Parts: sequence; structure tokens; C-alpha cells
Amino acid sequence: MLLTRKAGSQAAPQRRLSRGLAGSMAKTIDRRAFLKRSGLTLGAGAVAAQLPFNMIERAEAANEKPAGKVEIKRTVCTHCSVGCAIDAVVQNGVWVRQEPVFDSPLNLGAHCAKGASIREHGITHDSHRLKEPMKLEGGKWKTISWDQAYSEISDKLLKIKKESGPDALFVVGSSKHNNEQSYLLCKWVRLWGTNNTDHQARICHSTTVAGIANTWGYGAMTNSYNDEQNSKCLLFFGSNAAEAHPVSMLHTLHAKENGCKVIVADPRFTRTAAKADKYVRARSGTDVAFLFGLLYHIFNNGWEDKEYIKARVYGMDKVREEVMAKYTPDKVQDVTGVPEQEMLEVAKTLAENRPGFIIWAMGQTQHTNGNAVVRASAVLMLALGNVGRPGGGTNIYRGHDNVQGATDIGPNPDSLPGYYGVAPGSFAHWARVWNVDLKWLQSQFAPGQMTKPGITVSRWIDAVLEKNENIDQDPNIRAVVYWGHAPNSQSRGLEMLEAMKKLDLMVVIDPYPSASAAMFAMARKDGAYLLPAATQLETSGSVTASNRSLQWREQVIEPVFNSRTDQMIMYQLAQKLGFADQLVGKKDGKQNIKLVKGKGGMEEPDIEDTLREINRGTWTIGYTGQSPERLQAHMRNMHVFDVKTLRAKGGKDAKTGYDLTGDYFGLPWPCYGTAAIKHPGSPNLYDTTKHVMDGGGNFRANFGVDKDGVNLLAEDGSHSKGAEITTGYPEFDHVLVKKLGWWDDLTEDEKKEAEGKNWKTDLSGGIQRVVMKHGCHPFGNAKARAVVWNFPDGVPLHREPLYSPRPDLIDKWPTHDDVKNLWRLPTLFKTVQQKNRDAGKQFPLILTSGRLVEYEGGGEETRSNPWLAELQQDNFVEINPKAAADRGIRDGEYVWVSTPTGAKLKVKAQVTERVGADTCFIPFHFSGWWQGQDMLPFYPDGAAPIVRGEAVNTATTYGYDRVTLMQETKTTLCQVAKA
Amino acid sequence: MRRLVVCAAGLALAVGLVACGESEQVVVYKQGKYSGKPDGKPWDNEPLAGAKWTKGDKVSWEAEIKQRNQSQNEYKRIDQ
Amino acid sequence: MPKLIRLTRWALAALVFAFPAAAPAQGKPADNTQAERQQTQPYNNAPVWREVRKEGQEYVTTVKGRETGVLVQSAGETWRQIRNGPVTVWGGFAILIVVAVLAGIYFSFGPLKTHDKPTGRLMPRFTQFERWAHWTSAISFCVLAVSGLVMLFGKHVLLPVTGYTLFGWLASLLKNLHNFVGPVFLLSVIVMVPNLVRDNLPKSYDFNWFAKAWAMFARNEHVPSGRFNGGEKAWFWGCVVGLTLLSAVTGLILLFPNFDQTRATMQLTWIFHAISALLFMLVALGHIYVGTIGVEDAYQAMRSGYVDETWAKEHHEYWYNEMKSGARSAAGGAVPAGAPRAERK
Amino acid sequence: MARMKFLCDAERCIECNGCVTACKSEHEVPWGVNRRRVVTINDGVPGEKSISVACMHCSDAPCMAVCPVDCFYRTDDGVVLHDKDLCIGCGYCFYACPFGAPQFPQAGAFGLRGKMDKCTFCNGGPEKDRSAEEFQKYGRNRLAEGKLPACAEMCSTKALLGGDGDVIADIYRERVFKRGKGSEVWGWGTAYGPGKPAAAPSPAPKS
Repeated sequence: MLLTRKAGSQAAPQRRLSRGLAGSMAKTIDRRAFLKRSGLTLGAGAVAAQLPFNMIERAEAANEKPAGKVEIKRTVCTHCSVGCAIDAVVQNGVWVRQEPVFDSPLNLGAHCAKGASIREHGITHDSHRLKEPMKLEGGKWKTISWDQAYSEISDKLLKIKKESGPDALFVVGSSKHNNEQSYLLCKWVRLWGTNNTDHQARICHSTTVAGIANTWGYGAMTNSYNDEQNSKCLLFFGSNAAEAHPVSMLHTLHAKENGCKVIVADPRFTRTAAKADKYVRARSGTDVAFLFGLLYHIFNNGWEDKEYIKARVYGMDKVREEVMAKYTPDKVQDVTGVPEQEMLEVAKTLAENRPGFIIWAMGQTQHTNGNAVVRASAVLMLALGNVGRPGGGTNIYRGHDNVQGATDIGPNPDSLPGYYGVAPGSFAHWARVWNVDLKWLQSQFAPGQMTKPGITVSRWIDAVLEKNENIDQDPNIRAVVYWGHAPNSQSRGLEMLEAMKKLDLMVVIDPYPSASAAMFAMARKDGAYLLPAATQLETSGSVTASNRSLQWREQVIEPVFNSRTDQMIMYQLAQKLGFADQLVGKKDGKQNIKLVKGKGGMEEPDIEDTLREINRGTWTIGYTGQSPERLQAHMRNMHVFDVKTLRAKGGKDAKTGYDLTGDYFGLPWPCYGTAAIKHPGSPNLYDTTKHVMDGGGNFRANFGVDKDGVNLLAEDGSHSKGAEITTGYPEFDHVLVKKLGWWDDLTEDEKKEAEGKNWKTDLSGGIQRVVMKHGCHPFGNAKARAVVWNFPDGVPLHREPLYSPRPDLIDKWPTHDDVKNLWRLPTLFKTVQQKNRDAGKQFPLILTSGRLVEYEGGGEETRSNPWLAELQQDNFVEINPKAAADRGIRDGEYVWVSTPTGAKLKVKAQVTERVGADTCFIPFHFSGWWQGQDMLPFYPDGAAPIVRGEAVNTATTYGYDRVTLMQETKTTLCQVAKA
Repeated sequence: MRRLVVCAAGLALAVGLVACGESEQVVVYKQGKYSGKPDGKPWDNEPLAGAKWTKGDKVSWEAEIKQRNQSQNEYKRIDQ
Repeated sequence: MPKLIRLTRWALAALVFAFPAAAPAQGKPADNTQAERQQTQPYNNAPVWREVRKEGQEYVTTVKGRETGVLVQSAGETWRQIRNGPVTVWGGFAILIVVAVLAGIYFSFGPLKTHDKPTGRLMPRFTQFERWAHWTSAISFCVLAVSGLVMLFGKHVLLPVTGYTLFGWLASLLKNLHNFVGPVFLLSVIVMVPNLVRDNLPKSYDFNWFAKAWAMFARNEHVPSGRFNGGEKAWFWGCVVGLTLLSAVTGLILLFPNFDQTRATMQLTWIFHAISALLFMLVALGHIYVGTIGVEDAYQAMRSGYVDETWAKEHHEYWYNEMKSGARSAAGGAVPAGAPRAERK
Repeated sequence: MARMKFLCDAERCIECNGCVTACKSEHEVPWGVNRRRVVTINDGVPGEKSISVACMHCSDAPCMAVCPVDCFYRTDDGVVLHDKDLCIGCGYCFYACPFGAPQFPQAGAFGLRGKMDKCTFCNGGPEKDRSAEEFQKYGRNRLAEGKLPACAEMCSTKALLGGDGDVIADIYRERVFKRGKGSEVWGWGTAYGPGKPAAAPSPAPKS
């Protein structure tokens, strides 16, 4: 009998519970309460009024007073990369309701649990947000003023800088910042003088970005969620879209309904698998073997697209050799556990149903050979001829709402905005865009460190703990700023705690900083500051969805409590640290970004101006055409965009008169040239069936014109529609433009700017404009590389995870050798693998992690939302009935999950056939328990999330991708025992 | 004994009489016998901005609802 | 006939509920029909939906609580049929009929009277403790009965008369009264019963009493009996002990849903509770009749605790003899000097 | 005349719980009360199907039939609503409801459950439409705004359909036709009785 749900004992703080369950029998009943409840003394009407029906106690309970000013603000959900539009109903400055936006071509009004409950972030009553700046003093969190926080933080930072140089600071940015904030933070860190900055993309899709960009040009989703409706076959491999990107399933299931085949291959029978035509269970960490096992059948049966390969792919023959030799069905079955027949069936389905997508998320990327896995996926699609056409390609589902944008133009250790690598030329380019003196900028950096990629977020703990002589910078990290990052999303939690103990300063800037706060307070007594940041719903700005479409968020409400917007905090900190003018590009009487009045009348950088500055400099990936005006017009006129193609058939913005005809929704990057030339954006990358001014393209010429005498440029005829050059061609610079006789198409002003520049550095946009006028692609026209030469494995290679249950396969497929210096740090491979060769005896189960639909990322903000928290109140481990029975474990019991790190997690057992008998799964959104202990005492008052639980990453093991230092979280070993 | 009967009868009468004080508030709903507090009809409200029905006109309200219903049909939006 | 079928279905269902299997573990794998069907007819879910309707099937949901994993509980409909059907209809008629029968007896034969004149000497029949217990249980029983009847029949009988507002008030009051008086009734019965057990043990002469019971009412014949006669003993064992136990246990189950009983348990319990309570009320009508207007001076016995010797002799001859012979001590000890005389009409 | 109905398409429902939180957010339903829930059958094994379930606003509503105080009523659009002023919190509607829709805000010792709460099809209750009182007792009244239930409108895959029975049956029929195979609608018969199956599972010819 339900009647009232019992909130789990750990579920909610008493305060919250008593709100929900007011009057439950849990409390003692005094006489008055008794009479009141039983209604013995009151009339019926009065009884009705008195009997607890606690629907509403909130201050903002909507009275529909005619006087209340009602506004509709259009914003975008902040929980994942699908980009679901939301109409927020705001009354007298209070967010009272949300309405679906049926017009949105991305989500058509649809929301998952997180999107449908996003209003909670704006609710002030009973909020679990951080409300005031705080300081850890004597082990207690103490409220301080913003001014005190700023001066103490900046004093400490400047002291550290003076003693150890700028590289002693590490700044973790956020994929939740909008584009403008990400961009400003990227700039902020460089103005401070270091490359030591990173954000969640490192631990989510860094391997994708590196691997895919090196294959054909850009490291992003090639098409869009919508484009799946044009597809014949979808292979989900390493993605659980139904839980991680629920609204994308609208397009997937619509496609399926119309005949598209859906295949899911995964160690778990996920909710996505439940919707598939076919499900294949493969062992975690054997991705390359699986993909090449498919490729074996494709080659073996001659199903590859030979013409396509000949015209547009480099090195497929070499891949073929290796695949046919190393990935024969018997070997593949031995490694992956998938029988030959099933592999053949999948390969056949893929071959018979083209075009098709391979879809992945962290299932492929978070491996020690993640770079190879994603390239193997790309190679598979290339072999089928699926890439560069509508309905086919690699649909790479990004995680956070703006992880794509933050990767493109945000705080990355190895690149400036727009993937301009940290090279002298890039700094020169950006100094010009930023209106900053290059010499001054150079002087901010420690000698020689400016062009060295910085520390990654996955390894900052090693940069603190590692012996100084082993790291490739002068100081160890002494100060860390967490600017919108959850500590529990990083592996090796035990060591992070050690690193926190050694830090001089930790600053956490976040609307929900509590996981970091609690961990730090558990580790030590002082040395940390918490600054309450506003959410994305409390500021405006653009956000890039996974499909590269940019959407503009209107500010829904003012920053609540004493929180401030991120751009305001950046500017105010920069004022204290002495580079505020540079941050807004103020020099020589010019100022790029004007200051506007923000909360409380304080100044902050203007978001629209910031986007305009981005537009002025980000030529590489075409962030230049998306002016605030165009984006805002798109948001106002969503209904004119077609759902299948994302293209506007017509329409004029009523407010500005802007003609939307031909634009793709959100101007998916690359949107080359200035806004004035009206490039429509590129819905599908490398699509030769369209004119480049219609969003068409081809593979990028980024690696020269030939390799060892083999032509790297595209073969004749494989150019984008209408290109005047029908052969392959290199990327454009002023020399090539002149050679082609197109120079005079430039205006005089353009010529002045373009002289000596290439398509990436010409700030006038003239080169891009003219090249596209001739139907050509600014970045050239080359082949995709099935084989690369700048990665450890030219042809992707299966390598056993560092912690593998199969010592025999470790011998056959060993991991990389140790690397002395990778992103400034020594990185271990073979040593760890060999040391743990037989770990499988003690830890026989594979431990993998993943998402729940109710929570997101580290989960702090979603676990603070009662509407979501109620649905998932305990962390759990999924364990197969057989494995559970062997250990005497029953469903719902607490168990200890231990890993080779020595960490032990106390979680509930969920006995299910969802996982195989050799695998366990723990969702990664929980934090707030530490090896069985509730960390509640360490949280700042009122900022503990409703639901706390054991963080899986407390127990995850060492392991990093050989190229990008992506952490290994998807395959390690564990043992489970009854608690 | 008789007193008891008289008392009971009196009480019943009183209770019965109270019912006469009940004001008429009958809204007849099909199938249900409920005739408690009357509920307004959805179409008897002021339409919100942008809505295309008129207050009190059931037919126009139903048309609006049917129209709105199509937003749950993505085929409609896609083939648009 | 369809009602009978439904009842049979109910009985079967009841059997199933009677042994509630432990809630199935997470995602209890269903039989393979669905998986097989999907092979040939990918979108045909008929096997799943068939299985869903099986009683006791619980599935996975993130919403916490008892039985949130149940998709369809068909037993609710059966319960509705039984409650709104036989229980309400037959129960209602039964009460009317019993009232009519009692009225018939009263008006045809009048109350049972003593043949001889009262002696004026009083015998102690009930101790103060017994009387307190009796009246506590009697009053709480009446409250329970009235409130119970309102909940079962009020909608049909009272509501049309009172109107919604008053009825809502009344029902709310009575429901809460019912819930809190229930335990009081149970307690008072528990206190009362041990004292009376010995005198209610069946004796051979009780059969005689039963054989002549009709004559007693119709022809005002007196049948010798112990402290309690056969009818009283039947009332004691069948109702005071038996039905109280049944309705109290079922009542308590219904009263504390916070122990997470399943709906099936509640439905079954409710049916036992309703039937037992109705039976209790039917017999109680008889008990009240003979205790008040049906038998002269019976009411005084429980009110004051004393009876006239004539009354005792005629109605409970064996007891009278025992008392007189001193074979047993008086129930409430010797008659105190100032004991009130029985009030006469 | 419009007859409001719910229909959940099991082929589409991915158990994202969007409907659950949409309802909570729209009506500010307190912790512990869930007007809607998603149930998954065959969880974790092939054949897994999820269904979103709430009050189905039955044609022959059992709750209405067993209510001792007759607090339920049905609107002209077929929405089953109740009057919380009359409700005595006896729980009978919960025993009778096939779908487990009625909810109670309290733990219920001594039968104290508080007033029953359930899905209103976003149509409030017998207070003045769109008034603060109505919102506090029953939640928003979207029908009175010309809108449909928040859960169905926000469903992530448009699996949950809510609205005019004829319209949603047509929408569903179109899908079934596209899929090319027959299908069954969960709960439809139970809630709305036999008669014309709304989404005729007429198998389309094999292509």
C-alpha cells in the first residue's frame, strides 16, 4: 500500500522530508495536531482547509493575479547536448512555469525528466544552491562577502604566481558555460599566463575530437540527431541514448518507424537496446576488436564502397591488410565474446542498409586506447561509404549542453578558441582579435611554457602529487579553480583527496559546489573558497548543441540569492589580478567588449559583444557567421525550419526583417565567412552533394598534399557540388588565391587584410568569401585518413585495458609503453598493466559506469532537484543474477564494491540481466558518500544535495588515453561482496 | 424508552431539515451522480494571448484543443 | 449468474492473495512468449499485455512505494463488484429484514415477562467492572456500526436527504470516529471476555434451551439455564469473541495502511471486515432487542448489575440455584445493605 | 464532442520519466505523491517495454463507483475529477483503481491519509478555473487554457499521447500503419471499455 512513499533514509534532509511528508506519523502527535488531523472539531470546509494537502507552500505559488507581469523567455535546457528549447513563463521576475516549444526543430516540444523539471533551478524556496560566498575556516564553512572573497583569493593567487610562476595554477572550466563564458575563460587563463586549463571535454570526448579530426577534418558529430530520419541503419556502439540523450530518441524512433534498422552493441542491455532491432553484447574494452571484426566481414564479402574509398579515403588498403590478418572471426570472438554469426549479421545489416550512422558517446571514448576506438568507428563508416552524406556518418553524442561549444572555443590546454593550437602564430592571431598586446601576453607566461600544451583536468591531481623533477613545468600545481566541474566525474578519487590535502588554495565557483566542497572539507580544515555562480538560466548567451547548431538563450531570471554570473566573476577577478582591460579588449582607445550593468548594477562584459569577438576570430571552424542577431532571429522563428533537413524554407523575422530562407537551424558550424555573406551553416559535414554555400563540403586538407608519394588530396570528381576546382585541392591562403586568379575578387580593404594570410587568419573573411564564391571549400579538399602517422597506432589497434580479466589477452594485445612526458606528465601504461596482470583473480568482475536519465554529470545539481531526486534515491550496482547468486547477494541489499585501488563503495545491489555475468555497472552521478560514510557534515549548510551516494570514481583505477589523457572509466575490475 | 425514540426521531428530523438549507448547486454530469461543488467549463475562461478560441464557445475551444493535439504528432511537424 | 462467476473468480483470486508470494525480484524475466513473438511480429506486444494482467505481477519503476510496479490490478474491479453488489445489497436487505422480524416478534408476542411477582430481593448479576466493560464496548460498537453503515449505505440513504456539504462533514467525522473508536471497542472486549468465559462454557442443558428458544419468545415459556443461557453463550462465542476477533483483525489491517499492505490484502480484508461487521450488527440487533424491550428487566440487569430473584429464577434457574445453594459465590459478592432496589414499572 | 483520453505507445516509451517530472513541476506535487509513474516490463531483458501510467479517466470509473461520499465527477470532456472538500481519505478508490492512480499525501496510520490526490488531466477541480485555490488543491488547469496535459505535451519521444480520443487514436493509427505491423494499446480496453478499439490494430499488408 503506497499512500505515502517512504523517502529512503538517506534520501532527503529532514527539512525537505518534513515539507513533503508534513504530518506523517513519523513525528509525535500532540493533541492539537491530532484534533486538527482527525477533523474532530472542525466543519467540513474547515477540515478541507486544514487537512494537509501540501501542494503548495512555496512563496511563488502562482496566483494568477491580473496585475502580475507575465513574460515568456525562450531558453535552452542545460542538461545535455540535444538542445531542447524551453519557454519559461516568468511572472514578476519569478519563474512560475515552463511550456513546451513545439516549434523547435530539435526537440519538437519534447523533454526528458531533467528538461521537464528544469524550473527547479530558479526556485528559491528550499533551494539547495550555494547562496553566499563561503570560506573554509577551521573545518567549518563560513559565509563571507564577495569583496572579502575576491581580495583573499587574488592575494593568494598573486602570491603563488610570484613564488612559483603562473603554471602553479590550474583552472577547470566548464562545459556548462555558454560559448561566450567559455571563450572568456579561455582568454582569462591565457591572460593570467598559463595553458593549464581544461574542462569536461577532456574526460568526455577528447579522444573523439583528436581521433576524428585527424581522420577527416573536424572532431565533431558529422550530422545531426535530426538527420537520423534520413538514415537506413543506426549502430549505437558506446552510447545509451535513451538515458543520456532521451530526446534524440524521438528522431531515432521516428526513423525506426519508417524502416531504419537500429542495432545496439554494448556490454549492457541498455534502454536503448530495448528499442533496437538487434542487440549484441560485447565485453567492455574490446571496442576496436568489435569494430574491426565487423570490418572483416565487410571486406570478406566485398561489401565495402570501393569507389568511395578510392576517391575519398587514404590508407584503407593498409587497414584492410591488418584487419584480415588480425581480426579473424575466431580471434574476435575470443576477445569480444561475440559469436561469428552475430558479427556477420550486424555487418550484413550495415552493408545492406546505407546510408547509416555509427553513434557513440563515452562508451567508446573513455578507454586507454579511446583514440583508436573512435578512429576504428570512423574507418568502418568510411569503408561503407557512409560519411559525408545525409543520413550517414558518425553521430557523436556530446554530453553537456555546451561541451561542443566549450571544446570549440573554450578553455583547452592545447588550443586557443577554434582549435588554433598553442603555437606562436595562434597567439599572434588571437592577440590581434583580442586587441591585446602580444608582447605583454608573452610576458605573462613562464618562459617556454606558452606553446606547450597544459595539464589536463584528468591529471591535475598528478601535477600536484608527482615529484617535481618528473613534470614538464617548473612548479607543481599549487592552486586549483573549479569553475563548474564535479570532482566525482574524475577517476581515482582516493588520490584526488590526497592532492586536495597538498593544495595551497582551492576555489570552487559553481551554483552547486557541494561535492567539491564536501570533499575538500573532509580532507582539511582551511584553504578553500566557494563562490556562488548563476546558472545558465540567469544569464544570456549562445550554446552549441551536439549537432553544432548554436542557439541563443534569453536570460530567464536575475541571478538568485547572492550569486553572480560567470562573466561578472571573471571580470571582477581579472580586475583584482590586473588584466581586466585585456579581458574586454580595451587598448588604444578601442574596446571590443563593452561593459554592461549586471546584477546589482555591477559591470560585466556584454555577452553579445563577446560573441561578436568570437565571430571575428574563429575562422577555422566557422564560428564567424553566427552573429547574435542571426541566432536570435532563429530562436524567434523556429517554426520555419524543416525537421528532417533543419533548413528554413522561407520566412522573415518580424522583429528585424532578417530573411531566414535557406539557413540551417542554429547555423551549425562551420558557418564560414562573416554574417553578412549569409553562409547557412553546415548541417552535415563533408557533404559533397551540396554547394559549399548551401552547407556542402568535403574532407579537410590538413595533413599536406601527399604522404610518401601517395596523394592525400581527393581524387577527381569528389568535390562539393558546384566547385570550380573539380580535383582535390589544398587549403587556401593568399598565394593560392592569387595563383587561381581570384585575388581581384577581394575588395581593397579585404586585400589589405588578407595579404600574407590564409583562410584561418584573414580577419576580413575575404579569402573565405571569395573561395566559397567559386564553390570551393576554404580548408581544401582531401581524402579522409584511414591511417594516420601522428598517433601511436597508425592503424587502430585493439589493446587490452590496463585492468583486464584476461591475462592471456594482455600478452597478445598488450597496451602501450610508458610515456615519460605526455601533456607535461609521465604517464604509465605497461607498468600498470603488468603489475595488475593477475588482478582478475582477486577482482573477477569488469566494472563499468554510465548515465541515469534522471541525473546528469557529477549529478550535484540534479540530485538537488526534488522532482528528480525522488526517482533515484540510492546509488546501486547492477549485477547479473548469476554473479549475485554466487556471492549470496539479493536484490536491494547493500554490497561493497572494491577495486584494485583499495577503495570500497557501499551501494545497493540491483540484480538484473541487464549486465552479463562478467560485468558490473554503477552510474556515475552520485557523490556525498565516501567509502560507506555519509559526508553530510562536510557540506556547507543548506547546500547538500537531497540525494547522496557513493561516487563510482572514488574507486576507479589508473588509466589514460595515449593521445589525449582521456581517463579510463569504462573498463576496470572489481569484486562485489555482501555488506 | 419512548424518550429515546423521540430523541432519535427529532435528531433525524433536524438532520433532514438542515438539508433544506442546502443551496441549489447542481451541475449534472453524465454517468456520475456527483452534484457537489460545481466546476466551471474549460471554455468559459478567458483565452490566453495567442489562443484562437472565444470565451464560452465550446466548439471553438474544442477546435483549439484538437489543433493543439497535433503537436503530439511529430509526423505533422515533420511533414509540414 | 454472471455475479456467481465473478464471485468464483474472486474466490480464486482470494486463494492467490492468501499466499502473497514475495515481491518478485528486479525485472523478473517474463516467459519467452514475447521474445519469440517479437521475432515474427516485431510490434506485437499481445503476450506482454496478457502477462501484465496476471495478478501479482510487479515490474520495475523508479517511483518508490508499495505496488508502484503493478501496471493493472484487475482485482480492484472484482472488489468493486463484490462491495457494490452483494455486500451492499444483501447486507442492506438483511438489516431491514432483521429489524422487521424483531418488530414482528415484539408486536406479535410482546416482551418476555416473568410469570411470578418479583420478590423484591435482589441478586447481584454483573459486577461493576463487567458493566463498565459492557457499556464501553456497547457504545463503541454502536458508534462503529452507525459510522460503518454511513460509509457503506450513506451515499444511497443519507446523501439524498442531507445534501453534499453536510454529508461530507458527517462522513468525514464518522470516518475518523470509526478509525479511532475501533481500537477502543477491541480493548473493551478484550477486557470483558476473560471474566465471562467460565460462565459461557457450553453445558448440555444449553441444547435444551435452543430447542425451546422459539417457544420462549412465542409462548413466553421459560427454559432453565445457567448464568448465561444458550443464546447468550452463542452470542458470546460467536459474536463477542468470534466476530470481534475477525472484524478487529481485519479492521486493524485496514487501519494501518502504513505497513504497506498490498491492495489485494486490503480488498480481501475489507470484504471480511464488512461481512463480519454486518453479521455482528444483525445479531447485535437481536441482542439489543432482548437486552432492552424484548425481555422485561434484562436492561436493568446490565444497568444496575442486580436482578430480582424471581427474574433470576425464571430466566436462569440453574444459576439461581447455584447462587442460593452457595455452590458459587455471588458474581459481585454479597448484596450490600443499601443496594438500590430494582426499579419497577 | 471531445472525449479526453491517454494512450501510451510502448514502442516509443523509453522510461525517461519526463512525464513524471513534467507533472511534478507543473503542479508542484510534493515529495511522495506521484500522479504519474513509468513502469517497465521485462526490465533488462529482450522484450523490455515501458509504460507511463496515471489516472486513465475511465469511462466506467471504479473509483467513482466505490467512493462512499461520491466526491468524483466526470466533466463534459470525460475527465474524471474529484472534490477534495468532500473526500474523506478512506482509500477505497485506491483499492478499486486498476491503475493505482489515487495517491495520498500521508503515511496513513489510523487511516489518516489526507485528501486523495490524482491526475486531473491538467483540468484542476471544482474550484474557480485557474484560481489560486484550484492550483493549491488540484494543480494547474491547462484545459482551461486551451492546452493539453503537460506530461503528454512534453513526452520525450511522443510516446504518451493525451487529448481528444479520436485525435490521438488517429495519431497512433498512423504510426502503427508506418510500422507495418499490428500493435496493441496498453490499458485502453480497461479504461475505456470494449467497443471500438481506438487504434485499430489492423495489420497493414506486409511490404
